[in-house]
Amino acid sequence: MHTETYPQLIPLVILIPALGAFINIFWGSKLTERVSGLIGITAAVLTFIISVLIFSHLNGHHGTGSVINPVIFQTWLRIDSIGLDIPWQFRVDPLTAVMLLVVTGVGSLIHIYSMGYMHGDKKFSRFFAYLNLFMMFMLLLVTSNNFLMLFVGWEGVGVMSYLLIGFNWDKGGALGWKNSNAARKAMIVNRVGDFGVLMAIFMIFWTFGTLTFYQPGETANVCYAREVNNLGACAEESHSEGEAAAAEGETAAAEGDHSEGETVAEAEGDHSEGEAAAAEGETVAEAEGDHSEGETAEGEGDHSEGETAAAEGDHSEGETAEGEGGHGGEPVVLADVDNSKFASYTDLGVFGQTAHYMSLEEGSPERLVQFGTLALDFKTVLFIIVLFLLLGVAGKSAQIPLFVWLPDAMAGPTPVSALMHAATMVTAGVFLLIRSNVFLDYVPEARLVIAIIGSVTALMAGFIALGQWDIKRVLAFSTVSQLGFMVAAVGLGAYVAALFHLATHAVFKALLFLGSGSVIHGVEHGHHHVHAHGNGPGHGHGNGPDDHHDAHDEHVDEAFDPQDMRNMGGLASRMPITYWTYLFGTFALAGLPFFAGFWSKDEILADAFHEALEGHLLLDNLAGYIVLGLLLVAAGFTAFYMWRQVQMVFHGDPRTEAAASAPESSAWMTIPLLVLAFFSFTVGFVNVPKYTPIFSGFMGIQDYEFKHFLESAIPSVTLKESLAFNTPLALLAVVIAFSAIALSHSIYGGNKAVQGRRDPLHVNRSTRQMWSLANARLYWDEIYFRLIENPYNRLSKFLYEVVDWRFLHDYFHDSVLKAGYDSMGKLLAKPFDLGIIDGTVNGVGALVRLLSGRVRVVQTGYVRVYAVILLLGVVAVLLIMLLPLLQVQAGS
Amino acid sequence: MGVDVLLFLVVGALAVGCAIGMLISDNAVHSALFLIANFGCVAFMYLMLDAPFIAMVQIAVYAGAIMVLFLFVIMLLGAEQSHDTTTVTFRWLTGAATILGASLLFALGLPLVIGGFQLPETAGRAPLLRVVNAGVSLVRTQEIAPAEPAAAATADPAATAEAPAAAPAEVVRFSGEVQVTLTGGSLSEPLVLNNVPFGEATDFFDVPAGDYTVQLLRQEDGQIMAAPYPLTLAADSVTTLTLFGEYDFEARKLLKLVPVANSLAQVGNDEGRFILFNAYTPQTLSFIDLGPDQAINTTTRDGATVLLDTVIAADIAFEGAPVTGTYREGTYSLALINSDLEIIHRLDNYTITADTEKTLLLMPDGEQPVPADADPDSGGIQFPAGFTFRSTVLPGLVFDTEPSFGSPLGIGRILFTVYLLPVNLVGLLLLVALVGVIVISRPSGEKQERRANIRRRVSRPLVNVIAQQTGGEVTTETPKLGSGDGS
Amino acid sequence: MNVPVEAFVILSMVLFTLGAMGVMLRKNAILVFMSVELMLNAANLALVAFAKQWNDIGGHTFVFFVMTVAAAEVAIGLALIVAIFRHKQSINIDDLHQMEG
Amino acid sequence: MFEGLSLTTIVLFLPMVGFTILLFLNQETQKEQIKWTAFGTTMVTFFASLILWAGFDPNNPALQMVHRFTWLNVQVGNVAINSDYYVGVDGLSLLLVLLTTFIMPIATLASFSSGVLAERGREKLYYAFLLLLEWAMIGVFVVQDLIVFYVFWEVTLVPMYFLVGIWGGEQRVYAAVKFFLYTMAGSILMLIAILYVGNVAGTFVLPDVVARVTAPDFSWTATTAASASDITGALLFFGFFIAFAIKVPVFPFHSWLPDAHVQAPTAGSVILAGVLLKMGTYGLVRFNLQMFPAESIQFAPLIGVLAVIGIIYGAWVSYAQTDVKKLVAYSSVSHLGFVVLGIFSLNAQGIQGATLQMVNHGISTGGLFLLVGMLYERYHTKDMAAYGGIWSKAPWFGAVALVVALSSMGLPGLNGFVGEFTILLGSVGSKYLGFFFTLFATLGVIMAAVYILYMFQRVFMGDYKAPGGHDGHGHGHGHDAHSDDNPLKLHWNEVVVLIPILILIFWIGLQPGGFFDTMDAATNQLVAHVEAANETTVAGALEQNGLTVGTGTTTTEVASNPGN
Repeated sequence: MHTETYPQLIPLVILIPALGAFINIFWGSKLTERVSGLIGITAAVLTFIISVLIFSHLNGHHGTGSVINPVIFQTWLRIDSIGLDIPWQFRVDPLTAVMLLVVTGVGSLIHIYSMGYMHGDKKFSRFFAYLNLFMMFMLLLVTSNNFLMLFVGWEGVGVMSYLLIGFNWDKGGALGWKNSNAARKAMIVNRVGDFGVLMAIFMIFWTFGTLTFYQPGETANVCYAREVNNLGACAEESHSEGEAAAAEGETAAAEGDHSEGETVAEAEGDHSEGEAAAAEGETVAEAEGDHSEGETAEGEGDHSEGETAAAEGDHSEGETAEGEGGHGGEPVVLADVDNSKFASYTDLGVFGQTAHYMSLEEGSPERLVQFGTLALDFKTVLFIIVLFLLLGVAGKSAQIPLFVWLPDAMAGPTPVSALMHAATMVTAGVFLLIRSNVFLDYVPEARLVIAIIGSVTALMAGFIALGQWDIKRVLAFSTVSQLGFMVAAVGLGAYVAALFHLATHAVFKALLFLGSGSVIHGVEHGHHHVHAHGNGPGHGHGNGPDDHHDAHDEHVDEAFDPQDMRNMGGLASRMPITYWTYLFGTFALAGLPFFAGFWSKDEILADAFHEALEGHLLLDNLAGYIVLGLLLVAAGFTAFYMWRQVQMVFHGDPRTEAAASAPESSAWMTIPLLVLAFFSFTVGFVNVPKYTPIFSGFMGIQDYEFKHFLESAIPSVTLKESLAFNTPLALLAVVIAFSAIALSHSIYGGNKAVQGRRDPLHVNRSTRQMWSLANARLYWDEIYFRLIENPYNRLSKFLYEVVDWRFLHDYFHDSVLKAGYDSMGKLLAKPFDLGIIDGTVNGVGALVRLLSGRVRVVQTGYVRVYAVILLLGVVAVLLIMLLPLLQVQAGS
Repeated sequence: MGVDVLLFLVVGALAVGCAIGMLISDNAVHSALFLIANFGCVAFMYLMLDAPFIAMVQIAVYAGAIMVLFLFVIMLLGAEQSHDTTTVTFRWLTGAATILGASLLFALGLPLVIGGFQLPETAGRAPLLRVVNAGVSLVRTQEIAPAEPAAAATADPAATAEAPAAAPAEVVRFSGEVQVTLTGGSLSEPLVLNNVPFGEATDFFDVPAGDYTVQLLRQEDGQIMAAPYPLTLAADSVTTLTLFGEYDFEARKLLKLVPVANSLAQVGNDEGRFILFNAYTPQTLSFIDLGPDQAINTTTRDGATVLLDTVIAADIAFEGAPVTGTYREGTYSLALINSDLEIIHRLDNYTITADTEKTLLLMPDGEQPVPADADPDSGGIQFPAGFTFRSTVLPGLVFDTEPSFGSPLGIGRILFTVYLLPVNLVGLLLLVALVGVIVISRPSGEKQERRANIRRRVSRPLVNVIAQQTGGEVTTETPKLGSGDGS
Repeated sequence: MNVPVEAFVILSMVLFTLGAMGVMLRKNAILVFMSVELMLNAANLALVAFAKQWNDIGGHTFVFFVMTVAAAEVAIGLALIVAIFRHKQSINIDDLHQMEG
Repeated sequence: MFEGLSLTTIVLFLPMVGFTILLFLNQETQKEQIKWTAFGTTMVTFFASLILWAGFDPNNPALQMVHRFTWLNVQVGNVAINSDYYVGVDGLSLLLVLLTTFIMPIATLASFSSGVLAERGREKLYYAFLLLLEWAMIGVFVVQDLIVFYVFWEVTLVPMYFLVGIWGGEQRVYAAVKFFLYTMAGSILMLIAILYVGNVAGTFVLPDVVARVTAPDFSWTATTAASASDITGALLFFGFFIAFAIKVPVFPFHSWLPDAHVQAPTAGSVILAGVLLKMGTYGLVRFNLQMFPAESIQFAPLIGVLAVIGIIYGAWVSYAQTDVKKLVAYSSVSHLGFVVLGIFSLNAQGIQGATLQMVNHGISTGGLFLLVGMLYERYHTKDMAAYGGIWSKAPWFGAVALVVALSSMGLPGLNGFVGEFTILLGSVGSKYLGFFFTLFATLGVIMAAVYILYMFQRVFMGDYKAPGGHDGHGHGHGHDAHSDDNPLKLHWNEVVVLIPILILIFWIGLQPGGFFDTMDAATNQLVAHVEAANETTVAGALEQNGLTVGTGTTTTEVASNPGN
């Protein structure tokens, strides 16, 4: 199957995890642990393979992204009369490819890891079902071609995090309740974020008339497309504010380009034979537990088996295939390169239209956006949209106001934390920002806000991480901090740096989480081992699946928290693989030279520095300096708390028997650790900047490979000349890192952290204040509770009891209506009813008796009297009849 | 003062007297007799009012049957000494009675007084009129000046209109349709009879009685053909207006109208009546029954031929007044003969039905141009041989034989046709009354025993006879009225 | 015959009134009946008079009906009187006043 | 009378056929037959309405399958009353008829296993009332004549009054009476309005009235010319509006709803929530918008505010509930607040979204009530404190409840979201409501999540509490027919009842196209009709209300939103 048709496989990416989940949900209880696990893993690995295929296609062809329509469920929200048409559409372009790789790669590893980790859990199949569903939603989010489909993935991921965080809700008593509370909190905070995205979506729709990113056949980065097809360079005009002049230079230059791949693939009968044959039968069924009557492509089942056979063993994701794609193919016409083939700009996608509007000069009526009664300039509308998006990102990627849910989310099982709260889900926010980079390009003020929030979050999270005892909570705050880095990078306009850091962070943070998972696993084992020693071996390992689980709450009956670093120590010798891989992760995170973290973090710092120096606007310079300062401090914190963690967990001697007898985790868990460790070292080399002393050109690695790859998706990338390797800045970063580690070593080295379960910093008077603040997480939770949760509850109770029930229901209904009605009734009854009506009736009766008394006398009984009366009557009648005659007579 | 008025007064006074007598006399028998006399006077009144049958019945039923019954009962109950008992109640009753009587009189009399004593006189039956167009005439073609309106034609029915002198250019026989207009009388607008065809008659239609003038016009061009002709129609009369041709050239008289009026009187019992017009030949005709041999049989008696067949109607003069004749009903062969006994026209096996009146119009047939050489003043015009005779039998008026007013026949007819139901009901009523009388006056057996001990005080042996029959014991002293010791 | 019809009507009126007076004044039941007969007769007279006036035979038929009814009435009335007499031995209508109101 | 008989009349009178059959069945001996005839009739009606949908031509905005004959044409004094039996289906009403016929079989089937019915007996009466109710409801949706509409509108009250009154909860009589009187009071105003309209327009047939109303020189006060101060139109508008508002219920009039819902039997509250509330909103669309376009425009902002308050107030109050049925009841207030907001955004998205949201609300809230009913069957109390950890014992029950809860919360991909999204989209771009309406309305989305998840957590998560209460007073539920191994095991009819709801939730969620097409043409015609009245009065109305008309009322070639 030649590479052109790989993008066709995109719908499979959604379908396969859905099918896996479907099987696990319905037949999970029947399948054994191993089988359902394998199904989950095959689904994940299959998607990974497809992602690799797509990546290789895009990498080789310099092809700009293409829009793929699903075979079956093409239209979703369609009201023809008013032009509302939001289809299920996929967007395959380098940005998607990178995210696909990250999500599926890390996802597959975590699937494998959780085979081991969740071993023995009675809801094993359900866990895998949820993981697959999560993968499906995340991929839906990543590959969508319009905001609404993205939003479906966005909320879907939110729901899956709700289910996964609350996975252990059925633990008895308070622990179960804490889990479900954490899940509910996560969901609600996410919903607050979703509120922002929803509002942004409304405004986008009313501004552009459509929500689609790129219409089929539209090119994202016109300048790149021209260069690649050597159709003459873009009109190089000063891109001071970073306005991508991409779209306005519609000069026509005819030249061939082999981008027929990108043409719309609506044509159902795509002629890809072999594995893509599944395309015919596939259906996009992204709803989890989809037992809807829609044809769930039973045929799919057999297809996937065939696939896995090929990739079963090596699941080596075949390193980023650098090979140069062939340049052959017929000439590309300029028209379909620079979007002029679309009749009017309104046919373009959202980003194309933005470019057009921004090209109009300020204040022209064209730029006026009409909102019902409101009319705003396009730029202000864009600004509001970006702010709303930022609110959404803050909710999802745990930035300053809405990050509170992430630490609590650690209540979920560790693979969940690793997958969702380190690698994939939390990056969705950053992905959204990167995806809508065209918006950000045109509103520097908005980017400033983003940068500030990002960097402040990084610093704040780093600081809090210093004071945490729970191994996962430290990592959680470190994730928040690193996300802060990414958001800051996006704020600076360094999208590539942000994406690169996202990728590397996903790898080594997943590594750290899985490492911590295996540590916790080990400690638990140790604890049980020790604890169970007393009452016979039987109790030990296999039975009672749930207690085997990582009960990680302080006041669990055994009052032993396997996750609390104070109960660990000296595990290096016990769990070598975990130790070493963990070290790799720590070095990568700390940004020691030549580890992944170093390259990506340095990239961000370099961009910040560059922005500080050459930023055209005052804003940019200022932004640059602030961000650089904050990020450097944050980097320092990062290195410090990571080393603190390594010290407390691995070095020194074990502080509890559990730690002493913690066994190394099973193969299922260690292999992914090794793989991740390998990658956390090598993935950095993807984006080596120019002229780096050793590595530029090392082993045939071109510099800025990653950036070149992304150029076709992100317009502003081609404009900025790629920065040279900024040695002084790099040195500074390295120095900070090493000094932080040294400091941390000095404080926590050699069992110093042991004294009476109190952190040395806490002990040391000068830093006590600082440390307790960090430990208490800057009192965020308390603030939240007092400012939002409590008033909300009290007000709701007040509204219900007082306003609704007592006022509306009782007072208004009973006293006003009913009382009024009753009183009116009484009023009417007494005077009116008795007095008047009865009076009249009785009166008539009396009158009749009176009269009849008189008349009775007439009946004498004598016939003659009757005769007289009769005659009297006759005479009377006659006279009456004659009356008219008389009158006539009298009258005439 | 007419004799009848005088008669009326006498009998009326007698009646009132008897009535008063009846009221006053205290002996029941006397008052009964007075009543009988009263009935007699009333019967006489009926005779004056053309109600002979009712009078007889009055005498028979009222005076005869009812009063006899009264007398019988009076005698039966011995109630003739109706002496007033002591308990005279209601002293005020007599006063009230008189007042009431007076007011009754007043109430009844009032309308008469107000009405002014005159009642609209009897409205006889509306007169019937029919027009027959036998108009064979010679008409000049050029314009004939219309006759000046017959202002003066009031009294003399046969007033002839002076036509202006215009030389006849060319004589043409006219036998087309005629328009007759009737004006005057109590008609609000003129009665117009359009296109009365030649040789036909219109139907009978009733016209309110009164004096009219008849205007004759030719239908196609509305040319006046005759002078306006005055006509009076009396109630209960049937008038047939016949239009005849007229030949007097010099006088330029064109047409004359001959009204034939005859009363609605019935034809004799089983006889049919004929009315004959001769508009055909100047000779006088007569209408005879040829008898079974269907030929004229004549004998000569003292030199003159004598017609043996029965003559229904004789000497029907040309355009003269119509002649009527009546003949028994049956089928005969009739014939019209002229003065020298030649049969002009035969009507073989012609049936005559009783109580019908037929009109026989003898006319030339069709439209024959009068030869130019016709000699205008040859005295009577001899029609050329080419003429054929046509007799058209016009539909007669069928009279229902009107029985005389008030006769038993009349009443009977009405009673048993229109009032059949009431008669039966009344018959039933009488039957019921009969039964009722028997039941009421029959002394019931058991009631009798129960009251055996009650002395019956009946003075007359007749009473005793009843008592014996009914089982009560016989008493001798006279019954005291009024002091009944009723149980 | 030119006696105006009004004369007959007046006569019948007078007779009728006399009859009515009779009914009211006389105490003897039989006499009451006789005055009723007189009233009926007066009515007949008026009927016939008008029949002549309107030349309508209907008047006569009606007189017949009146007569028959009168006959029936007399029969029944006298039967009653006989029955009452047998009972009360007196036909003075004043005695018959048990049906007091 | 019978010529021109159309399918609509057949669908309308099918329930009556069932009703009559029921009359002849014997209450004691033939309990089974009664149940199955009732269910059979409702199914037959459902299939008939499906045929109706199949036969319906979506791009013809006019009334279809019309059956019309004049049944009242009398001249009383100088007043001519002519009203026809005029029945027809168009885009707006077809979906609601389908919803009615869809909900009824479910309600009937659900009451097969209803404990209250078994306990209080009189099944025949119960099912007869159900069929009568169905007949009246379909009547309300298909009838086009004002008088006949009013008749059907009142008839729906009677069966529901008895359903709640006889088979309801503890204070059922109080609730039934209150429900009856509230709606009756409202509809009195409507009656007056109907009579006035009938009199002025000379006829009671809606299309004719509408035609007359839109005539240029028409004014409600037959005598005086239409002056700015002429408030008759407004009074009439509010005559209708209040009657429908009480039924919807819009914010201030809603205090009957919690009582009615809490006390109604399961089937009763499913129907009450599923269909009866929609009669109010349908009335708004059918009568208020069509007959009083100018007034609708004039009062759109006011009603919009009420709707938004309803959304937020409903959501907020339901969070404080302990009685789960009352929680769902208040959630209906919130959901229907969305519908009213959609209707009065007076643009195509808004109205279509509103109509679809009516159907969605019917399904998801109907589903919620079914689930709550099933819990009540087992726990015999509606207090959430008595429930707990049900998901652990009844996984399927929990899963279905999760899906239904998410759908009612408005999770994208499920049916709730499609409706809400379209409504909010419509309200943003509406010329009469504005951006801030949407802002606050969308807050409702968050609060919906709050109370739904709170309910889900309290009922389905946490420690398992067996039926009969865990706090010791658990007197043996002797009669508990299903107290076999797992008290929460669903009966066959309960499962069968839930499946169609799930199917529809996903179907509308993923492929709402079919539904939107059905009502597309009719809604456009309605919007055009309202717009027509806009040109004439909007300037005046807006000035009157002190709203400044947007800068460029003339739609310049601006990034104009595509057809608001």
